[in-house]
Amino acid sequence: MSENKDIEQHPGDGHEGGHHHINYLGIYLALVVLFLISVAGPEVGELTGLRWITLVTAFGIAIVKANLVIQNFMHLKWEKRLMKWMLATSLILMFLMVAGISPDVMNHEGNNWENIAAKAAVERGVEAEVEEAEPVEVVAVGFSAEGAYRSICATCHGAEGMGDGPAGAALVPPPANFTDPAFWADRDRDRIVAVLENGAASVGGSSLMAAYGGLYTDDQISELADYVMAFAPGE
Amino acid sequence: MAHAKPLATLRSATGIPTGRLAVWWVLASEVVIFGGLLGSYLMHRIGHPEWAAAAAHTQTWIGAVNTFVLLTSSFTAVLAHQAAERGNGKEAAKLLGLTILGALTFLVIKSFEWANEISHGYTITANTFWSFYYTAAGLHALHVIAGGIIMGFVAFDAYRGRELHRVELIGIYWHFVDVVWIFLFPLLYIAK
Amino acid sequence: MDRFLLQASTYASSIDGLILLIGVLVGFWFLLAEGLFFWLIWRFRARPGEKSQYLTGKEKHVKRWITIPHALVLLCDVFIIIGSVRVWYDVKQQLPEPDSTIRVIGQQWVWSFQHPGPDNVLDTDDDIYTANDLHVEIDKTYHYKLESRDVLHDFSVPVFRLKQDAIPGRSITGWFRPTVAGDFDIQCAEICGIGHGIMAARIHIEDANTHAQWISAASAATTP
Amino acid sequence: MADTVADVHQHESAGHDDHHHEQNFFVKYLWSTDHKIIAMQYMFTGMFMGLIGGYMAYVFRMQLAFPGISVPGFGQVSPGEYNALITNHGSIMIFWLAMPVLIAAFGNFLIPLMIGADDMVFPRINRLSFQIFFVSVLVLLASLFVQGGGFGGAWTSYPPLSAESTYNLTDLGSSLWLLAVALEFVAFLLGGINFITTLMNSRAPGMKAYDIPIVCWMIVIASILFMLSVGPLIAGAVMLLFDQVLNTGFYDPTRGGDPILWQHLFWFFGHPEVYVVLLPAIGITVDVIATFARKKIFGYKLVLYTAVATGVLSFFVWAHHQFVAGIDPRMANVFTITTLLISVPIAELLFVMIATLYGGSIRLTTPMLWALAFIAEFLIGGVTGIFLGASGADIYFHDTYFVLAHFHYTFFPIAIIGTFCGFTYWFPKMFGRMMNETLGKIHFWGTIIPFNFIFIPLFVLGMGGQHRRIYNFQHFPELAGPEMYQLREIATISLLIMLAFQAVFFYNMIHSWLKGEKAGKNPWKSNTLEWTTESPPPHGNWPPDQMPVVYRGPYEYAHPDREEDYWPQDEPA
Repeated sequence: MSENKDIEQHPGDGHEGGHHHINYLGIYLALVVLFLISVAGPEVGELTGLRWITLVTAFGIAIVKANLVIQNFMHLKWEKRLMKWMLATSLILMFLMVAGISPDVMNHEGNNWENIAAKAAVERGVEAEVEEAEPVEVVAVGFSAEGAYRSICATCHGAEGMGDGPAGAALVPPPANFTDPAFWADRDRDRIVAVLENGAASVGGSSLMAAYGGLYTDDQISELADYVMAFAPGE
Repeated sequence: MAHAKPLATLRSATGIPTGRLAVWWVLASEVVIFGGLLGSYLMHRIGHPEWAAAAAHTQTWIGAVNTFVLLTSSFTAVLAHQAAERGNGKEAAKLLGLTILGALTFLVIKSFEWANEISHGYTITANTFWSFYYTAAGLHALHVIAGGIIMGFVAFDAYRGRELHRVELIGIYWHFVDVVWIFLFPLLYIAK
Repeated sequence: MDRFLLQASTYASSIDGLILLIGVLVGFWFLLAEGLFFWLIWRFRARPGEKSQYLTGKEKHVKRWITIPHALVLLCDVFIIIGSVRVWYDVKQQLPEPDSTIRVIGQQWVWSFQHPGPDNVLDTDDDIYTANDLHVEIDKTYHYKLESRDVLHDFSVPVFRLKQDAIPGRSITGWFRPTVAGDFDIQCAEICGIGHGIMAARIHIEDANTHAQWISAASAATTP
Repeated sequence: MADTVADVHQHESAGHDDHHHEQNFFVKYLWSTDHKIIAMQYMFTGMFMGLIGGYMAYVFRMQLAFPGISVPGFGQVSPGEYNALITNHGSIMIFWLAMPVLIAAFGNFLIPLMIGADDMVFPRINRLSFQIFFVSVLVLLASLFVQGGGFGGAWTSYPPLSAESTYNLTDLGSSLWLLAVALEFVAFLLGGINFITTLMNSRAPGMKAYDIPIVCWMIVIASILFMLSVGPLIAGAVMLLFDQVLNTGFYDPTRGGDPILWQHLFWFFGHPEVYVVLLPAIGITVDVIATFARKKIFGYKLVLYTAVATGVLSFFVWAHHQFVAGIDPRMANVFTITTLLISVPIAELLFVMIATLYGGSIRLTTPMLWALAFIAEFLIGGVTGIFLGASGADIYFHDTYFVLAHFHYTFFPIAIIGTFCGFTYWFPKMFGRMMNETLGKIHFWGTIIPFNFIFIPLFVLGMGGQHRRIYNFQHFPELAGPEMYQLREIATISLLIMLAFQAVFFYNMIHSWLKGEKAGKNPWKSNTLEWTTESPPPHGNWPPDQMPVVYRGPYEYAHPDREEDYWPQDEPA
């Protein structure tokens, strides 16, 4: 077929208007100058104390620079209108996406909600985090081993530790019965602590027993383990 | 069939050569990838003024040098395109070689910069600012690496006077990589 | 809707009313479209020797058959939008003054509830903590503060027609006002791991006397 | 981009060989750059994955209807396994059945044939795209068998559940699942660019924009939607992967991240994704209806414009999946309005399809039955969507079985009915033989009737407040009543019947492939270009000196000036 056979041989002919003469060096120099201004921007901003100067030099110039590159180096200026529309569409979509998301992600409070953790993070500041790197715990106030057992463990393991909690009935394997001597035959306190801390799967048990190390401190886990040990039938 | 390429590749109903059309579509999909990442970063950055303290540890002058390197490599890429348009494959290959050199310089500087930052404890997990910093710059660096490798192939061909239109295609892609950096530079380094 | 499930909050009936409104509007379109569709299939089945008609759909009087329903659909949409936004505004946006406030905390795979206790103020020493049992008084307006300790959960009370995700790190406030006494389900309606299926709780809606009794009994039990 | 240039680069030398030499089996069927072979690779990989997805549905439906039994062919279903099953059932049916079959398989097979080209513009990228897709299949299947089991955080994969292995307990499974999805996206980005450029540039001489068959338009619009929507999710998936393996805190609220961000990024892709798979299915249906009603499409441009309008609107409705997910309640109002507006173009598309029937001469062949069933069933899916798009009603319906039944009433017509419709219609072209009509009709009724009996009970259960992803309802007294179990059992038994009837299809396919009646060039007397070449088409589709030239639009059926009731696009006036 003869149609369009020339295109491959003559790059550039696809442009409307064929060859065009651009002063590439001039554009490059303009880019370098703009770049220097954007680097100097923060200094000027600091000297004058006007923060907006930094923003203008940083992002305003970035847009100008990007435009210069796109129009001249990428030849979008001479490209078909179709392509311009297409690229514009993808950009506009991104702006609309950010507009749709920002009320939730950028703000830390809104209509009937607040982002406590984000506010805490702002409050805490970044340096503290780098030094301590301690995750904040969202633990309810007033810990007691009994309270914790009642509110969390008892759902499956039962208030008396017999593995008969209301939510436990459906589980396969069933929740452990702490009053069963057979259960304690091969278990010691370290194992209970490990299971509470990292979940039963960590010691080869059922993955249904979740990890609570993130929820309680080591001391609290230890107290809770003692509470559980107390169910064990006497020697 | 005498054509090495399918006839389909040679047709051009839109008037835009197939290769260039495809490159523009690739760029459109890249715009939304980077747009999603930078948009997420921007929203977090505005919501977390305390990140300024972390951003203060980025080294503006290294970023600035890298910006300059990329701008210059973009310039050599467009000169290569000009040479290819004139049919001068050897010249185009030489200029593409310079562009690859720019890409390598960029990557070397980048690796020194990262090594320095990591040795100061600013790793990707140090804080979410640093997570964004490494993810965004890393994604961009990945594009630099890919561009450099493809440019090697294109230059190899161009030197033998083959497939000269690809010099323009890789150039368009390379300018896009440059444009992404033009926005990353103020986002990560200047705005503190 | 109330045939399936009791309406036990003040806004349950307005949500059901909205569902009914939508049901009637789209039901009409649905029956019309399906009816027309099957009639056309029957009417224009292939008959030997009969050629189909050549219609492009470009002529104005033919196009009418699309544009008029099109406008009517838009009109129906407007009704639905208005109804929907009004209900939404009442349930989620505009909260009435509360008689009492509770905190609801989801975690893998337990609901814990923090009741204000005898002094009716949240976050004081006499708060009552329970797991998987929420006690509320009938005909009192409650605000809930919804939080999560680990992953996403969803506080769902079907008889209230209430549903709200719990998000770690956030506190989301909403309201309800029970109107029927009894024990009902609370579900977790957002997948939260393997125990999602056991994350059931009960809400106990009690009259004033029973509720007061429960408060005194519960606070007696938890006071050290 | 990387692949674009490198690929074309190597094409010169290797592509040459493909055209001339005797090829062994490996080169011909597994390493081919021929768009038809690649289409078949996608088609059968997709169908295979569909069977796996169906098997998963069977296992968890059995567990739901008869909790605790040992499911034949699986065994007892634990909660973790149940979650992994539903997660992977959803992902497979959307990402590994609907997309590869509707977009990749039909796109690859139809676009070059329908626009009169000899292949895709970048055949080697096309092959690469399938290879990446195939790797993604392997990774996904591997994720089911690693330690800890398959990922169980639902196909939406909301963090923090998906981000931390202490929460989801599937350390490797979730990372592999995410990797598989990401690879699949890359495959479809490459494929999509190929489809778009091919349609834009490689049309036969004389074929103007409005002479392109609707199905090609739809696949390309879908590819554009996919390309423009998937970017943010790719970025989001990289962040999620880093959260999983590098322990970053992008979605960890205590470290300055935000779990809501993922939901937005996911649904910014996730909602257009629905239209990505819907549009090709509509395109297939429109083409089949035009052929068997012997009618010109009622308003070709109308279809096209409404499809574009749907596509554009679909970018602005995403948060209706998140009404009660903790987004700011004020935003919900905006998204309610856009969501209900999108019902207008979709309703219009269906009206157009129904109007096309008017004045036709309708032949109820198997493909036509599938096409009509698409309209009838999709209408149910469409109207129930209105309930969910209205924020007020969604407070109640969110995450109940009503939602589940609704999207199965959209996705089943799309992925299953659309596939069968296209497959039975183009089967003669693909394999050169006709399918058995009787078996086809048995399969049709055996699929459609049970389908309705699966999901109508689920609508009722949803209205009764039954919510999703619960492996056993015994902890919810309101959901454990006997009448509810009866409904669940009806659904499960219907599913068993429906799955059993699929055997008829596979028997029919294999039997017709080997022994079916020979199909000529144009068994359906259709207008579009693919019917002007041999069945199956040879490599290069047409002899090089007989490439088709187009003189008219694709739907000139029953033109008053002509004796025959069809008028092929390439026949000179």
